[in-house]
Amino acid sequence: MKTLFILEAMTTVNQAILSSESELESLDRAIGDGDHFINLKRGCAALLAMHDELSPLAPAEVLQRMGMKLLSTIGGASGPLLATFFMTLAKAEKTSDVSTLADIASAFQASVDAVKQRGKADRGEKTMLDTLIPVAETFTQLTQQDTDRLLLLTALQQAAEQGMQSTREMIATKGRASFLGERAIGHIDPGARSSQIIIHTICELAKTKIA
Amino acid sequence: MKTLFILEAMTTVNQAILSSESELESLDRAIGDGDHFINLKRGCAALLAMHDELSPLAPAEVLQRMGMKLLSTIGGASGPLLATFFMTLAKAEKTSDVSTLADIASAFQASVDAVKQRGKADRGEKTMLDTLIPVAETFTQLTQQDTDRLLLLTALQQAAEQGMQSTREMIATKGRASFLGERAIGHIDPGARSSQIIIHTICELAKTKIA
Amino acid sequence: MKKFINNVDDLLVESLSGFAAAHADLVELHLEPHFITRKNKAENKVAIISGGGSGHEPLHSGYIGYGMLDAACPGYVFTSPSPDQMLAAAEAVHAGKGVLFIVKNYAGDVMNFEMAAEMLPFDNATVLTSDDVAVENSTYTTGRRGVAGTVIVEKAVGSLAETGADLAACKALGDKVNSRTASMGVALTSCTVPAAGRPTFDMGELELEMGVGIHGEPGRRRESMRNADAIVADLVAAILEDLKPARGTEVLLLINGFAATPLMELYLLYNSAAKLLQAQGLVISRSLVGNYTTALDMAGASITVCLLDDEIRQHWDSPVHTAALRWQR
Amino acid sequence: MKKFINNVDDLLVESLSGFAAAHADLVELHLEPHFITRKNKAENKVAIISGGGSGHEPLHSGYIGYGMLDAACPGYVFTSPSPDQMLAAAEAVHAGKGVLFIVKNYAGDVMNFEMAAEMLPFDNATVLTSDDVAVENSTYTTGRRGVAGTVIVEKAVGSLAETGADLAACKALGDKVNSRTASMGVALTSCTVPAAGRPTFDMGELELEMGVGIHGEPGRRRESMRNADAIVADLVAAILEDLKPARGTEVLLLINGFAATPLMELYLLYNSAAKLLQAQGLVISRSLVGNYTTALDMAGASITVCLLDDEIRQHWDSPVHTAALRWQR
Ligand SMILES: Nc1ncnc2c1ncn2[C@@H]1O[C@H](COP(=O)(O)OP(=O)(O)O)[C@@H](O)[C@H]1O
Ligand SMILES: Nc1ncnc2c1ncn2[C@@H]1O[C@H](COP(=O)(O)OP(=O)(O)O)[C@@H](O)[C@H]1O
Ligand SMILES: [Mg+2]
Ligand SMILES: [Mg+2]
Ligand SMILES: [Mg+2]
Ligand SMILES: [Mg+2]
Repeated sequence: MKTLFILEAMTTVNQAILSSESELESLDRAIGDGDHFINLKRGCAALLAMHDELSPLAPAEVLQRMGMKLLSTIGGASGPLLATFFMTLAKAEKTSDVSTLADIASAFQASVDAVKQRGKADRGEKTMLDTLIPVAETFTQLTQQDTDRLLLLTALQQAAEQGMQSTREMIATKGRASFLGERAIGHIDPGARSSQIIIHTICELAKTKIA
Repeated sequence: MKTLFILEAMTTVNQAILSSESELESLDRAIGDGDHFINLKRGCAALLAMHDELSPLAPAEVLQRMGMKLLSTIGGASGPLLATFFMTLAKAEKTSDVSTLADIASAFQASVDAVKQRGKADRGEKTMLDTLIPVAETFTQLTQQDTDRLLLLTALQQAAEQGMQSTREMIATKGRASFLGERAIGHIDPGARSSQIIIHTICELAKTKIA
Repeated sequence: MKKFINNVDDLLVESLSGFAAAHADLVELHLEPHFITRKNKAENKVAIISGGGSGHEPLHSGYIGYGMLDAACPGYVFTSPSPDQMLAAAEAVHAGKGVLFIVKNYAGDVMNFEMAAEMLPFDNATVLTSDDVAVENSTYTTGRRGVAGTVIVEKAVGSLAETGADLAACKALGDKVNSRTASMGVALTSCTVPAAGRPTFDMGELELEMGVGIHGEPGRRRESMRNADAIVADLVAAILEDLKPARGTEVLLLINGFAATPLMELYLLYNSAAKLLQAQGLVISRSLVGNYTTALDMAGASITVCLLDDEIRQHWDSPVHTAALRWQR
Repeated sequence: MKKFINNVDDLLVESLSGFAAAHADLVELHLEPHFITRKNKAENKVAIISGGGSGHEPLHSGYIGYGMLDAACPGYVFTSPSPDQMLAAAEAVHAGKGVLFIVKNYAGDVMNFEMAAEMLPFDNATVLTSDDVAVENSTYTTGRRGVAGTVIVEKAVGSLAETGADLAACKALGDKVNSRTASMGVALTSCTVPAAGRPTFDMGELELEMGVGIHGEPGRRRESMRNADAIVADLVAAILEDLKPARGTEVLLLINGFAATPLMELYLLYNSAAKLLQAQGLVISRSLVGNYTTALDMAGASITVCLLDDEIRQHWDSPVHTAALRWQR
């Protein structure tokens, strides 16, 4: 990963989150406490404000600082989880050169595993992991098969979309929505949706770089 | 005054007050605190509950007990004022035989004077006195002129109606509405209206006894 | 109207019963006539009695106890209590040094307490509280309303009475505190009198009522919703215009919630008001923030400023042990 | 949405500033990261730190002071604070005997406090409060939510820490109180998160939400409005089904307002709940009625029952001096 790409992704993701305000807000109002959008917005704003500080740094340092910043600005359930994701990515960047797609896939997988640990959660519990886990799996599989970049990115987007959609019919067993029992059925999990938006946006951006 | 008439009046006035619920309530909501109807209703109910206790008693005793009961059940501004009215009527009954119309007129006048004193108020201050004072004056005048009973009763009703209506354009200088200044203009005073209802109802009842 | 009640007629007695049960160490409830007394009858002190319509809780029952009131007479919601209540309460708590009534200045309260005072077989005096500067105190009106400043009067007088001071001294301190205290309130919503079943006044989604009374009486003017600093600036200006305190004056600042306004917002109002007072050179040496004189379920708040002196500060600081105010004990 | 605010982004800091200014004798405010500490650093005791999303005032800042908390970490409205706040607070108040975190059981709070605990260079332990019986505690869920019972945990643990007890003892008492405490709430209206600007859920004029959470999370079921006794009967039944107290057990009864419910109604609820508990042979020996764990501007209330024993009663009764709970000092 390149710092430039990370920073560009940061800006685009911020825009994508901002333009999903009403949707994210109403998802978290329905099965949570209504603040998921605000939390993400605060985190994104804090990251954007670091842009100039980050741009000269190496990717590992960039990701680590982003994680720490998210940790101290988002709060809530999503704060430590997203922070853990970034900080694990940073660790991967630091320990080995993450250059091939397979490297990225395995760093991504490690980060998702760290999120699972932090949240004591797994697939099927109606959380952001229902987006992240299938994406990680697809990523690993398709890079092993040496798939075309464009197809890969599209497949990741599809995995995210399907994972996110799959939360609709789930009962939540982690997070705030778990207090609802059956009443959570019929609503997409806000964290699953925001993760999907982030992945979708980054993949779109990556597609423009393929040329 | 006869005990029988007083008790009959009590019952009829209760009905009249009950059927003015929404009007009295909204008048006191507009320039007071909204409880005038409830206060009167509570007072009336307490009086009605005394019916059997009162019926064997002499008028002076009946009026005195009614006054004490109103004093302890209505509360608010109207409680002590109406109680004072009844207790002064009782005093008149006790000290002299109130039998002629002129006697009643002078007892009525004395009671209105007592209310003025208790409330430190006079005509033109947008209170129940704007109903009571003109009624007392008309009563005294017409009994001095020895008017026909039916005409007298109608004249009292008219005086009450005009007095009540006159409060609409007044600024209040006593009671809760005085806090409003100019904003009280355009609203009839709730106490003026309830007094007018009471007087109107008693006069109607008295008319049926003329035959 | 959604309220936790069983039926409107029983609301008052059920609520009083709950209050008395929850604070059985402090108070005793008497019914028909309704009044509440301090648990352990004080000896050889002026009996301090207050009362008024219900719906302003914790006023007045919440202030019964050591260092404040000896008894309170709760009327029905927003309706002054009747003289028989005051007479029975006085009979129960008088302790040889007379009775001081603390009465908020409303026609109904004044007349009912006055009739009680006339019938009372003991020495008595009355302090009328009238701190609401929303009411322009022109000569032709009933005068200002008594609102949240009443709490400060009750605290100070209750403290003095505890020292064995006589009736005249208690009355004098009450009048002094009242004259040095000014309040003004603002409503964001109406209240709903339970028996009426619907809001006392209509209020648009973007309106506020500046100078509202604690019974939902309309105030000085209806305005468009503004930010907190702007609202506070108007309230503080009206209060200071009335009190005209010299720079350097020590004050007590009370931010009072009308019931439905969260503590978070009340503290924000405190922050805003404190800055303005300090900018005027005033020294805020005592503070109170919370629901102390409420207006049923109204969203809104009032600001009260009391000009302290050594005597008032001392009586504010002295020990108090009641359901709603408690310190040093 | 009508609230006393200037702008949504400044609400928290302005409110905290007002709190700190109004209680300058008790607390000190630190910003970026935000935390509030007890004024006079305690010596040689376990540091008790709590925190959580804002909007539940007086929880937790209102419980900082002698006999309760050493520090509190306020998050944004309904959003768990972040680890940097806990780390800075712990750094400021630790006094050689370790740090005990008191955390309401929500995924966000748990994870943020957990990360702080992992990074903390001192001995530490955590008490998770989970008194809300509205949540069926089946094995596959996150477990119950921590609600108003947290106040009792904080009071007891704070009292024990004041005696110089060690970290393990404080943690053990906290866990014990939590296990003996059960709560359930009901909402009559939604709350409105300021940044969202509109109610978290829609509620009909004649509906109530039984088992609501203090963030406006939906509860067990939506119901038609009923009278207070019927509502209380359901809440008390759920609580007793969980606690299964023997007849004769001594209990503390807390009626907690969610912010917009008048004291008059809370006392009526107390009256109703107390009768039911007594009918079950329970002895209500301690009571608390008021807004102690709120849900922004929600109208509603919760009932909490804590099974007392000599140890818990003693730590409940011991002196406490905070902004929101104060006695014997
Ligand atoms: N234990 C967990 N593991 C993974 N994700 C979780 C967990 N708990 C909550 N989440 C995710 O966090 C999201 C909620 O985030 P947010 O609204 O920002 O925090 P909060 O729930 O504290 O208000 C949920 O929609 C869910 O996707
Ligand atoms: N000082 C007074 N003198 C005469 N009548 C008064 C006075 N003050 C109030 N009133 C009357 O009392 C009425 C209000 O009665 P009510 O609503 O029962 O009591 P409250 O104003 O205490 O709520 C007013 O409409 C007015 O007619
Ligand atoms: Mg959320
Ligand atoms: Mg009235
Ligand atoms: Mg009234
Ligand atoms: Mg949250």
